[in-house]
Amino acid sequence: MSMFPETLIGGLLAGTMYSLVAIGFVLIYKASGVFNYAQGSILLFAALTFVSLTDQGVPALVAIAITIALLVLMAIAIEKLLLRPLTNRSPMTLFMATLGLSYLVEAVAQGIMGSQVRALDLGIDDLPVFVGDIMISQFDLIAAGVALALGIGLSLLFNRTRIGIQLRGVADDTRAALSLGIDINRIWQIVWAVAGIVGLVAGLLWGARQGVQFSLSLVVLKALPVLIIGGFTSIAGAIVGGLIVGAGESLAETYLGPFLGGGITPWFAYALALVFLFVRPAGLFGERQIERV
Amino acid sequence: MTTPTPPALEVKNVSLSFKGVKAIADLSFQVEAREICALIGPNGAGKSSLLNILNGVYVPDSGEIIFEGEHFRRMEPLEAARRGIGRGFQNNALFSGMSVVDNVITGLSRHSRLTLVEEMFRLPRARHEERRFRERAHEVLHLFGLDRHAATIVGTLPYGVQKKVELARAIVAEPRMVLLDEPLAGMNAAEKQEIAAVIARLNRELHLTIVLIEHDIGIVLELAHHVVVLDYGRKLADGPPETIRDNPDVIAAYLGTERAEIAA
Amino acid sequence: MKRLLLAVLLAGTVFSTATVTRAADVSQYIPLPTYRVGAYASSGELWWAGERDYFRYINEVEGGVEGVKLNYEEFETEWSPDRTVEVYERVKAGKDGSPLAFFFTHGTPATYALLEKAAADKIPLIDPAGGKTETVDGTVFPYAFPLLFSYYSQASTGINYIASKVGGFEKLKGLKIATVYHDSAYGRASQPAIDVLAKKYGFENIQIPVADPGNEQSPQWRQVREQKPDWVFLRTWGVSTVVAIKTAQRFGFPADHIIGDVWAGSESDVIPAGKAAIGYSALAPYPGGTDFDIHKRLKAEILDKGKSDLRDQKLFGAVNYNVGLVNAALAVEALRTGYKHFGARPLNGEEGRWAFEHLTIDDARLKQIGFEGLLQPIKITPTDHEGGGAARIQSWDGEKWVLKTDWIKADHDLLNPLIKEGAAAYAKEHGITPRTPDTETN
Amino acid sequence: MSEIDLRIAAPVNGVAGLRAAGLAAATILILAAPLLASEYWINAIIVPFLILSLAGLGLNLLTGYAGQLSLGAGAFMMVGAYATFSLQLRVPDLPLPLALVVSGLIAAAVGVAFGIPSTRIKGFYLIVSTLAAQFFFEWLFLKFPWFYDGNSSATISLPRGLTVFGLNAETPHGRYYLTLGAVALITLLSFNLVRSQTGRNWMAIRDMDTAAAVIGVPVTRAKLQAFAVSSFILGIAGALWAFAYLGSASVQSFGLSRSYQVLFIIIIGGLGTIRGAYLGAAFVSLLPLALDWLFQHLFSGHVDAGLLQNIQKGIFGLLIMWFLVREPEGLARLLGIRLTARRRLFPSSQN
Amino acid sequence: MTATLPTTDASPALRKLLDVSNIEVVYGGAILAVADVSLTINAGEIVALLGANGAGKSTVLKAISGLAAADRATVRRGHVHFDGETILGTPANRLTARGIVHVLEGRHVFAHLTVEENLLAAAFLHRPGHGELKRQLDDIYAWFPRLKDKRRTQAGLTSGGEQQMLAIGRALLTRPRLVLLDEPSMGLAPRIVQEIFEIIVRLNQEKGTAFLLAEQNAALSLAHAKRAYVLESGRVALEGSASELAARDDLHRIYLGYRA
Repeated sequence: MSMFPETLIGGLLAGTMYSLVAIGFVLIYKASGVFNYAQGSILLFAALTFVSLTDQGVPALVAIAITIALLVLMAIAIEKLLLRPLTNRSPMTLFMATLGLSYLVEAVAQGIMGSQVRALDLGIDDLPVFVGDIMISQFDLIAAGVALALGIGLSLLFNRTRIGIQLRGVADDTRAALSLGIDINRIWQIVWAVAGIVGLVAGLLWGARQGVQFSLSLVVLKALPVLIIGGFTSIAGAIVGGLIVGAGESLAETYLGPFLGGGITPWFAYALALVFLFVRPAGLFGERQIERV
Repeated sequence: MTTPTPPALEVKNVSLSFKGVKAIADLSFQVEAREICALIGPNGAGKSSLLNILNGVYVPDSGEIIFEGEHFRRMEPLEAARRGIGRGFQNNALFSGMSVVDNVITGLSRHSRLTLVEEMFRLPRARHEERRFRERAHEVLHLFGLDRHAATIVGTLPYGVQKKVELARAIVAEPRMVLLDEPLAGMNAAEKQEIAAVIARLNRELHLTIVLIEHDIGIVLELAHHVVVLDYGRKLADGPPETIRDNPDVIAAYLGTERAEIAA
Repeated sequence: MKRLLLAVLLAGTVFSTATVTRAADVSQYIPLPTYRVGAYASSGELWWAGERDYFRYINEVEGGVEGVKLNYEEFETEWSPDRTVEVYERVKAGKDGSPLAFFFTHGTPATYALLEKAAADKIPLIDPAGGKTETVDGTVFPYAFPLLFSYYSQASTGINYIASKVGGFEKLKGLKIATVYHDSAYGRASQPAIDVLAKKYGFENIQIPVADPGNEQSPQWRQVREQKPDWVFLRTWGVSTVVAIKTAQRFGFPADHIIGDVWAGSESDVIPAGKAAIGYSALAPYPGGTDFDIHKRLKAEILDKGKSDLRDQKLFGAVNYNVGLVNAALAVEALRTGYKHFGARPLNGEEGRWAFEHLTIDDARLKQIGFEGLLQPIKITPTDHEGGGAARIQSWDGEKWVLKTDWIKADHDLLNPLIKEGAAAYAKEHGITPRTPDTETN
Repeated sequence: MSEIDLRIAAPVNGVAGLRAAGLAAATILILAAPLLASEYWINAIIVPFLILSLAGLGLNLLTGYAGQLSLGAGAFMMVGAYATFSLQLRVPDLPLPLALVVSGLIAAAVGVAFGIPSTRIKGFYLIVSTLAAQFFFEWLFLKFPWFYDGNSSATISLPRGLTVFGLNAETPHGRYYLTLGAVALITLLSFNLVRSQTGRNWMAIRDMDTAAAVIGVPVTRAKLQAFAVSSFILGIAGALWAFAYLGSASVQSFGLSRSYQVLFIIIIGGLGTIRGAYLGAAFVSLLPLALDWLFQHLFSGHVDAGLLQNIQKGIFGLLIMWFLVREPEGLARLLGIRLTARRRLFPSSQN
Repeated sequence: MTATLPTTDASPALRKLLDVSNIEVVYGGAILAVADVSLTINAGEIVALLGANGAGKSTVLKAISGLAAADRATVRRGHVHFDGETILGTPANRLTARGIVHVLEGRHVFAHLTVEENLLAAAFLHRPGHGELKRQLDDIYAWFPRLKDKRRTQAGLTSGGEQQMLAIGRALLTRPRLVLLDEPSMGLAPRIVQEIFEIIVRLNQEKGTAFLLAEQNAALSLAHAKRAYVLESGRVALEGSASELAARDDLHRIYLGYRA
């Protein structure tokens, strides 16, 4: 039986689901230096908005358009009311602010749209696909495709569009960007909006798999080790980190779990990340800061 | 200042680069014991990076450091402090949330012999050490005329005063050598004279070896026994101040080529 | 602004305790720790709707219980045991002149956390189909009531149902039954019972844990595929149930060979799983649906009059709504028993214990109160705080739960020694002398 | 507090007298509190508030003083609670106060182990280590029955109840005095510590770690000491939380949300101040109660209960953000400004 | 303290582009970096701002360009007028759109962007069309042929001189009327510095762009500027035409510290 390759491939594919969440983090961290804990709540908000709309009979495309519009508004509000007043504050303060934000977003999402678990059918039947005797999940395959497409799409956005180039400039050197007339506040709004849209995509995929419900916001906990392995600032890192965490978790639960009584996934990813950090303190794709004194 | 003793410090063929850009290229020079050695040169010449190597903050790509006869491929920050190398920083690296006296006492850290339990319960030894440290810190503060600022949180003080606190912190542990990165920057002329006088006294009375970076060449020429000129990561000149003042390369580096022609 | 904030803070904390007592009122105080916020709100919302609708029905249509009105009040806990403990502390002295007759914990972890406090305070903890299994033994745990369906009974009923599907207990021999469980105290609570059952019937017992929250279960179900069990007993909770059902489908394990436990058998566990859940069955001490008499009464008196707590009336009759109804009914019937004995006035904790220990709801009574088929006949005694131990089996057809069986009873003869043993060990450890109930039934 | 303290502040006699009087009044109030407060206040508000303050204090030493961000406060509390349980169960001769101290030491050892990465990893990357601790211990204490003595509910409670040297502390007053004693003693010790060389080393590392290393602060040792002391205090706080407040506990009592709660306490109260932990704990434990009360009285029955709860949660989130925007240095600073403003009235106390 | 020299070639026809009067700049509410500085720049003029390290040159530039705010520095006193309008408090990015661009000390190129992307990031400011964009890039490449060779290289990997050229080229793409240039010679080999200064002068002559050069290298600056101001400890110590200042001994004193 081809247990090992199947476990590995299954894990890799599942890992791309983590990457999807991590990418949203990376965008925001890179451009605005905020470690955005609220990414999970935004993901919940996006998926819940979409499903609430389609449940009301709104066509899917219109629902997506409305959801994106709301995410853009949210991004603008966050930038104006939270980021701007908190400019130059310590990263820890910003992090705590996003924790507060996550409370607010969750409350708004559940308060307005209710807390019932909703089904989300993307029309993907999750039936097994066999390659030889290796079983692969069709859904995971599609999710991996989406993650890849998103990665490519975002890199095109960053490398080919005017906004993208300016955005990378801001990420590299805020002060220089300011001196060249780049409107940093607008860039932040755009980045948060794009991260919201990435959250929507991730929310839809995760929602299709487990129903649209509160626990969607908990997927951030899966994204953290991914980020740490890949580095906070690299989209490629987020994807590779996701693959490593997915494969590592899957292999560990299968081969290590039985010796430890199972259920080791919640901490294993963190232990793995810790090992990676010892080798590379700024993640696989992160850059080491030179200390100037 | 010629002594038969071996040099206090020898920098030997040291090179350093950041992300492929050379900051220091094959640099060698010596600092005699008990001398004031000034490093001068334009911004970006690699002076601060050199001090950081001597303190162990940066690891050189190649070369070695010989301090009091011992050879180091790299220095560890704590090791440097233990061996008596003190340090003042360019952009005030004070502990901004702490009071002046606490900043200075922190400089005595490596002399502390207390255990956590002694500190928690303020056992006699802890009280004794605390009193000793505090007295020592106040002595040094007094030296710099900082007595009245002792309890002030350092972040709220004017820049010039902060520079003095930094100097006090660098010497409180009675190092054998101090590395000072622009100790006079941002001060007015009177303050500069005052600090320069303190530095000279430290050297004369405490027999401190001092390596300092300074842009005010007037003061450097007055204060230093020995000047090393860096430019673009290389050594441009090395010698007593009188010879440096008239060195055409130095004038060129400082005033630009044309000025050199004008001056010549 | 700051001053206002401080004022609010102060006022809030002072007034929340300094409630004025009005002696004239004789309503029975019933605090409800609830979770309308957070990860478990989807089931919570419906529970409270069921409980509140029933209490309101009793108050407004039946004029209270034996004339005593019920004064219920909610406290948000987000299903956190600590916050439930805090609520308990806040309410244990009662309110508006009414003592506390019992305390609904609304969650197994909270029951565990309060077990000893409540015993010391002499306040019955009510946790139907949950709680600590050993507390079925009322001689050691006079103030804990895991009513209706303990975790051991759940395991036993599940196995009994599988036996009926495979054609008898003797056919269990050699079968493989895997339990996929939420890796928590709740998830493991059935393990001792399953061990005993496996020994008795000779099936192979495979235990597969799923770590919280359980939103990725490929390794677990790959293991299921490897081991090829004949049946899976699913003891998950919250999102892990949905993911389990979907992942089972992906790994080719048929849904109609999965038996879900009580807390893996509501609409929110199957609807998000879509087609994958068709054919999935679950133990139902609280069957879903609106085909019960009580629903007709509530519809007429509460829902149609716009008095329901249910936000979305489509969910009327959902499993979790019915959980609320049944729990409320148990409380009401226990109070009724107490009022008949002590007189129609608010009961205190000791009286509440007496009331619950003498609660009997037979078929005739079930018919009267409109719970026939929704609630099993129940008889609590001082030695048996469970009092029922049966469930029906319901199966999901893609739209609704369909009841497949009548009440299937757990194998109490087999389980009781296990419970006694556990209770005795607890008694010894805590220096409790089990009471002899016969002498104190007054 | 000490001679040195007096020398620094050099207060005018009048101020010192005022302070001493205030201190005495506060002490009397604190000791007499059980006679004034209702049992409910003690059990449900004061005791948890004190324990949360202690936890906040523990985390503040690590995060506020030594600058090491931690999301694993819950884990170290958990270790303390489970260690106390094990000691009381397996070493019955050890009196509870000593068991608490030993449990604190065990938590400290665990803290050091999970603090080792801090010698190499900085800033946000460090949260991975503390989060690993959080999830690892949630798993460990649930997975192996030895830790909870095979109890079917996987919960722990003290086998002989809360007894301090033979005295039963199970009553509200007993809990109060036990907690108060522990909190007061540890606060005093922490106060001494942050004013000692170790405390200065921590702050130096927080403010500028490279410079600290260069001037001779033993950075690695000081960081690990911070982890040890912080975990020691958190461990004791965890044990008190489990046994003096909850009565019995499980891993859920120390989940990730507990870690966040403790972090909130110090951020809202004020990083790097001892009183910040108390102010923050008061804020975090009282605000939800106050909001709850307010909403019950204003809107109950008019607005859907679920919506009401969500509004409260949203307001809590908003208040946190508002606080960070308005006063990033926390309540302690806010109060500090008030106090110094008042002190300026005494002309000679500052120059 | 301030010694004013008669500016021999001051022609009244020149239009005042920038007018800084009596500014005082404070960092973090406490540290005084600039005590009292006044200066003017006429349209199309190269002005040098000289002084030793720490004299306050960079801070003056930041106060003009609006970047002081990003360093938590505030202008506590004085005015800055550009084209006759007050610009204090205007965000840096708006000022760039209005024609003031600041080339920061240490170059600050976007290290992870290619050379061309660095240029593009600046060129987008005025939303040019595709053809226009290409024309503008070609124009910059014509000025700095070295950049064209490295257009696909990550800017962080180019040499210091190339980075300086990139920083200037990039700034020019915002179509400025005034370029604030902070220490263009810093850490560069003399030959490269010479090359950069020659380009600056040509740019000034051909495009009419005004430059304010903050430099330590006095001789070099004075050789290329028209007028100069010398700062000492946050105040203007000397001002006048470049040629006259170059001939003065005071300058030598300030720079080499000879005591008269």
